[in-house]
Amino acid sequence: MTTIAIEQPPTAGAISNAKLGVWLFLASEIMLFATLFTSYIVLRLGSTSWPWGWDALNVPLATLNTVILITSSITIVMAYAKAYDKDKPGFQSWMSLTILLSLGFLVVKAFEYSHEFKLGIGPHTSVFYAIYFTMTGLHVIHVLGGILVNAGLLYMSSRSKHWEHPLFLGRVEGAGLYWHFVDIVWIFLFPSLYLL
Amino acid sequence: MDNYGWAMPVAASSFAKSIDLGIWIIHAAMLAIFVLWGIFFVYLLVKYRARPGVLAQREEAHSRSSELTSLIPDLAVVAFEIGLIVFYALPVWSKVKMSVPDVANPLQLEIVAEQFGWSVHYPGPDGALGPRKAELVHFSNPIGLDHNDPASHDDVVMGNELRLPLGRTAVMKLYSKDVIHSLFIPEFRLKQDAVPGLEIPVWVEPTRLGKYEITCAQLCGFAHGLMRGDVFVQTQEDFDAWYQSRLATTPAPDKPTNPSEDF
Amino acid sequence: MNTHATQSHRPDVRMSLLTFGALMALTLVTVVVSKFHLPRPQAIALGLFVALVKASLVAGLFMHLWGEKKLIHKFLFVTLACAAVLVLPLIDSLLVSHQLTAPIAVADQRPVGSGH
Amino acid sequence: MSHDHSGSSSPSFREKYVFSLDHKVIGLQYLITSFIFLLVGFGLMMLMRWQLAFPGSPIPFFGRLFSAELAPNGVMSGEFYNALGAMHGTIMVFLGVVPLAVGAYGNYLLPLQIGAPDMAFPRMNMMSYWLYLPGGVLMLLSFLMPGGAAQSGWTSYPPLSIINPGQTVWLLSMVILITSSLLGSINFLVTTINMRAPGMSLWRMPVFCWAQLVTAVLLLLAFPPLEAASILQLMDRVFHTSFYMPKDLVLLGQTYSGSGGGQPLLWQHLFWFLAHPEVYVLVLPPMGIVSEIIANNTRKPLHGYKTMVYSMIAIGVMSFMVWAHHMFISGMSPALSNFFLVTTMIISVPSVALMTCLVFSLKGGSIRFNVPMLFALAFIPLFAIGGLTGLPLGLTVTDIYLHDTYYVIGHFHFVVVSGSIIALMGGTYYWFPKWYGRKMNDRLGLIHFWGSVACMVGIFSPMLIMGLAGTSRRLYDPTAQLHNLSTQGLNVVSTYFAYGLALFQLPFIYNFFNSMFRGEKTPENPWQATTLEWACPSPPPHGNFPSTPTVHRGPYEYSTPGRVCDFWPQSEPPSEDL
Repeated sequence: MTTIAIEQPPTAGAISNAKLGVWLFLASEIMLFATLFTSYIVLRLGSTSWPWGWDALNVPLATLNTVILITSSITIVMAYAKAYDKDKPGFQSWMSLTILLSLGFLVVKAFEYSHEFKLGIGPHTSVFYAIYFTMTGLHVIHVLGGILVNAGLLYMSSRSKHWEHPLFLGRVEGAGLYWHFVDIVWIFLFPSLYLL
Repeated sequence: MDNYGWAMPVAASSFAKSIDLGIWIIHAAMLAIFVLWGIFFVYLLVKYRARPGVLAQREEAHSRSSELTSLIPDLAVVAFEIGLIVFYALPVWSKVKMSVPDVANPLQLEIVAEQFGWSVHYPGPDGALGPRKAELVHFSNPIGLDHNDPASHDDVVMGNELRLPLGRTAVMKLYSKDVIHSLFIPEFRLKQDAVPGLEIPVWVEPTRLGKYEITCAQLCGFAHGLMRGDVFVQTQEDFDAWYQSRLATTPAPDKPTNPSEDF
Repeated sequence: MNTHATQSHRPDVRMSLLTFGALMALTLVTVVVSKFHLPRPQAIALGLFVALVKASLVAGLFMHLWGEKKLIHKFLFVTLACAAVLVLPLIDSLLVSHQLTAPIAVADQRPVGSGH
Repeated sequence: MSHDHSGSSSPSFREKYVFSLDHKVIGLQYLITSFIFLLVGFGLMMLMRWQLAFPGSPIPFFGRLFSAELAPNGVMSGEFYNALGAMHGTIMVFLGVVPLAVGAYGNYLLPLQIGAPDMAFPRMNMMSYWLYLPGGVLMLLSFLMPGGAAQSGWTSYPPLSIINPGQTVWLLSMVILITSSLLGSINFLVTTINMRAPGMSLWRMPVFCWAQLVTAVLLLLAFPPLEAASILQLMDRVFHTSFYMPKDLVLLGQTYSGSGGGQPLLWQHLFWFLAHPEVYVLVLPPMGIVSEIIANNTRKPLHGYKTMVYSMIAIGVMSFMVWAHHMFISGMSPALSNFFLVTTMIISVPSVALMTCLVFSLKGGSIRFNVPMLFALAFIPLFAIGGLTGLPLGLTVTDIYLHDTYYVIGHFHFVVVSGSIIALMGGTYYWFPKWYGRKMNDRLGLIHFWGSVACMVGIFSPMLIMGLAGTSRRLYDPTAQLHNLSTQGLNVVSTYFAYGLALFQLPFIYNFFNSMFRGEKTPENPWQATTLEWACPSPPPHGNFPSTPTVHRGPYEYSTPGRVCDFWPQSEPPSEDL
C-alpha cells in the first residue's frame, strides 16, 4: 500500500498530531473508566454490606502487581529518555524491561484469577466479584494493548527505516503516555477494589 | 366511548385538570410562537427574494448590538419558560409526584406488574396488607402472598382489575416481578414506571364515576400491547358490596394456597 | 522537519526516580493503613486521597502534564468535568435507596464451598 | 507543498476505491453506505406501519417471505414487531443519520473547508470506515440469530434486554460502531486543531466546521460511557452477572438465578448520558449544512455568526447535563427531575438562538430559491415544530402524561426526519457538484422536495394527535386498548403517507446515480460560494489544493460593499478586483 507521507503544513498549535491524538484517546478512556467507577459506587450504595478487600481478595499479590506496574512506568520513562538521546541499545533494553514487567503483571493477574476460579468464585458469585472481574478484566485488556504497542515499537526500533523516522520519538512518547494512563487506572482500581 | 376523542381523554382524577391545563398552556404558546415566526419567515422570503438588479444589503458594521436585538423574542420565550417552571411545573410536580397527600384513611393498595398482567392487592376491611415473599410466587398465587399471616386473611388479589371508591385517595405501591413496566391510566393522567427491585408510591383521587383503562406504557415483551386492565370508580357503598362479594368467593383462609402444600 | 527538539523536552531522569520512590512509599502506606480496617468513611477518604496524590504524581511528572500546552490542560478539564457529571446517578441512587425492595448483603454472598 | 508519492505506481483499484486513504473517497464510501442503511431502516419501518394500520392482517407482498416463527402465515408476530422497532431505531440513528452527517459530510468537507490536504491520520480514517461497515453488517445479521434480532427497543432497557434474545449481537456491533466513531472523532479534532490552512483562524472557519468540531467533542466524551454500560450488559447476558438485575426476579414462573444486587436504572442513566449528546450529534452537523446553504443563497453573511458558534458550544456543553429528562417517570427520584427540568430549559435557549439567527440571516438577502435552498428553508419551520413539541416533553408535569406516547415519536421524528435528514438531502444537492463535477437534475429535485416534505408532515402530525390522545408507543396492536380506538384512523393516514414518502425517494435515488455520469457538467464554483472547498477543482485531486491556500477573510464575505462581484472567496488575495 503506498504510504503517502503528507508533509504537514505549518500549524497554529505546536502540539504534534500524534501527541494530541493520544491525549484525545486518553480522554475517551478516562470517560470509559469513570463510568465503570460510577457503576462500582452506585452498586456499592445499593447493597447493605460490601465485602472488605482483605477478606474477598488477595491483597499482597495485588500490592506486588502495583509495584510491578509503577516500575514499568519508570522503565518506559527511561526508554523514552534513551530514545530521545538516539541511544538504540539503551532504548531497546529499557523497553524490553518494560514489556517483561508488564508480562509479569499479567502472570500475577492470571495466577490470581485461576486461584479464584478454583475456589468457585466467578463474576456470577456476587455483584462485588462481578464488578471486580469486569474492571480488572478490562484493565488487563488495556495492559495487553499496551504490550502490543510497546513490542511493536521495540521491533520498529531495530529497523533503521523507523528508527530514523522523525516521528518515531513522538510514537514512543505516545506509547509512554498511554502506559502511564494504564498505570493511573490501576492506581485508582487497586484501593477501591482491594483496600476499601 | 364518550371518554375518548382526538384530544386528551376525560379528566377523572384530582390532578388531571392541572396536567391538562399545562398541556393547553404550552400548546397555545407553541402555536403562537410558530405562527408569529411563520409569518415573519414568509414575509422575509417574499420581501427579500432575488430580483434582478437588487443586491443583498449587508448589515452595517456587523455590530454586536444588532445580533443581540435579534434575540429579544427569544428572551420572551425564556421568560415564559421560567414562569411556567416556577409557577406551574415545580408546585404541581411536588404535589403529584414528590409527596403523597396525608389524607385521613387513604386506601392502601399494592399493584404488582408482571409480564403481561397487573395484580392488584386490596387490604380489605382490616386495612392491613399481607406480606409477600418471592419464594411463594406461584401460578395460583401471582404476587406470592403469605396466607398464613393474619393480615392477609381478608385481602383480595384481583388480576387486571382496579376498583376505587369515588373521592377517596388511593395510595398504590408499584412493584414489578420481572421487567420494567409502566402503570398508565390515561383518564387519571397517571403514569409511573414499575421498576423491579423498587417500591414506587403513586397516588390518585378519582373524581368521576365510570370505567377506565389501565395500560402498560413501557416496552415489556412481545405482549406489551395486550397487557391491559380495567379501572372501576364506584361509590363507597358499591365498592364495599363488591368487596364482600369477592371475599365470599375467595377460598377460606384456613385452606392456604401456598404452593408447597398444594402439590 | 526536526520537530521533536522544540516540542517535547528531555525527561528529567533524576526527578523521575524521585517520583518513583514517592509512589512506592505511598503504595506501602495505603496498604498498611488499610490493614487497620478503619471505619468505612475514613478509610475511603484516606484511600482516595492517597490514590489522587499518586495519580497526580504520575500524570504531572511522568506524562509531563506539568509543562504541557494549555490546550491539553483545557481539554482534560472538560473531560474531567464530564466525568464528574457522571456522578449524578449516584445522587439518584442515594435519594431512591429508601425505595429499594431487594438490597443485597453482598458481603455474605459466598460461592458454594469456597474457603473464604 | 510537495508530497512525495514514495515510489507509487498509479494506485490499483483496491487502493484507490476500496482501502483508500483519501478522506474524499472515505467520505463517499460513508455516504453511500449510510444511504443504504437508511433505506434498510426505512424498509423495516414500512413493515411496522402495515401492522400498526391494519393489526393482524397479513402483510401483502412480503408476508409470505418471512419464516413461520416471525410472521405466521404473513401476520407479523409480537416478537417480530418489537425486533423491527428496535432495529429501525438502531439502524436509523447509529448506522444511518450519524455516519451520514459526521462520516460522510464531515470526512469529505472538513479538510476542504479548512484548507487541509487530508485528515491528520489517513489510515485511522480508513479504519474507522472499515469498522463501521462490519459493525453495521453485524447489526443486520442479528436478524438471522435464533430468536431474531434485538427486541427491547433501541434503548434496550434491562432487565428486558437481559432476558430477550438477539441483544448480544446488538451489543457487540454497538461496541464496534462506538470504536469506529471514537477513531473518527479523534481524527476530526486533530485535523481541525492542527491542520488548518495559514490564516484560517478558528473564528474564520465556516459554521459547518464549528458544528463538526462540537460534534466530535460530543462523540469523543459521550460514547465511552455507553461502551462501558454495554460491556456491563454483555457481562449480564453472557456471564450471568447481575449489574442490572435486582434480587427475587420471577421470570415466567421461575426465580431468576442471578446473584442480585443490580439496579436497572443504572443502565438508563448511562444510556441516556450518551443518547442525549447523540441526538445533538444528529442535529448539529445538519444545522451547519443549513447555515452554509442559507449564507450562500441569500448572498449575504450569516446573521450573528459569533452568536451561532457560541450557541453550538453552549449546546455541546449543556448536552451533558440534560439526559435524565428522558427518565422523569422512570422511578428516578422526583427531586432530581427538578434539576434536569432546569438544565433542559437552559439548553432550549441556545437552540432557539440558533434558529433565530438562521431566520434573521434571510433579512436583507437576495434569496435564490434553488433546490438546496428549498431544503434548507424547509428545515427551519419543520425543525421548529420538532423543537416546540419538545417543550411539553421537557416539562416534568406534562411529561407525566405525554411520556412514552406517540407524541414523543412525533416530536423526535419531526426533529430528525424533517430536520436532520431534510438538511442532509439539501447538502447532497448542494455539494454534489463538488463531489462529481456534475449537477443533480433540478426538476427531479423539486419533485423529491415537495413530495418528501408533504409526506413527512403527513406521517408525523397524526402522531402528535395520537400522542395527545394517550396512545402509547411500541404497541404491537394499538386496537387492543380501548383508548387508542378513537385515533386508530390516524394510524392508517400515517401508513399511507409513509408509503408515499418511500415513493418520493425514488426520484432522488435515480437522480443521484444518474447525475454522477450524465448530470449537467458544472464549473469549479457553480454556486459562487466563498468557502474554501470551492477554491479547488471538483472533484478535488488527491491532496486537495494544488498549493496550500492562505485565508484572508471570514467565511461569508458576500456582497462586500465596494466590490463588483457579489462574493469574495476566502482564499482570494485582497489586492485583486477591488
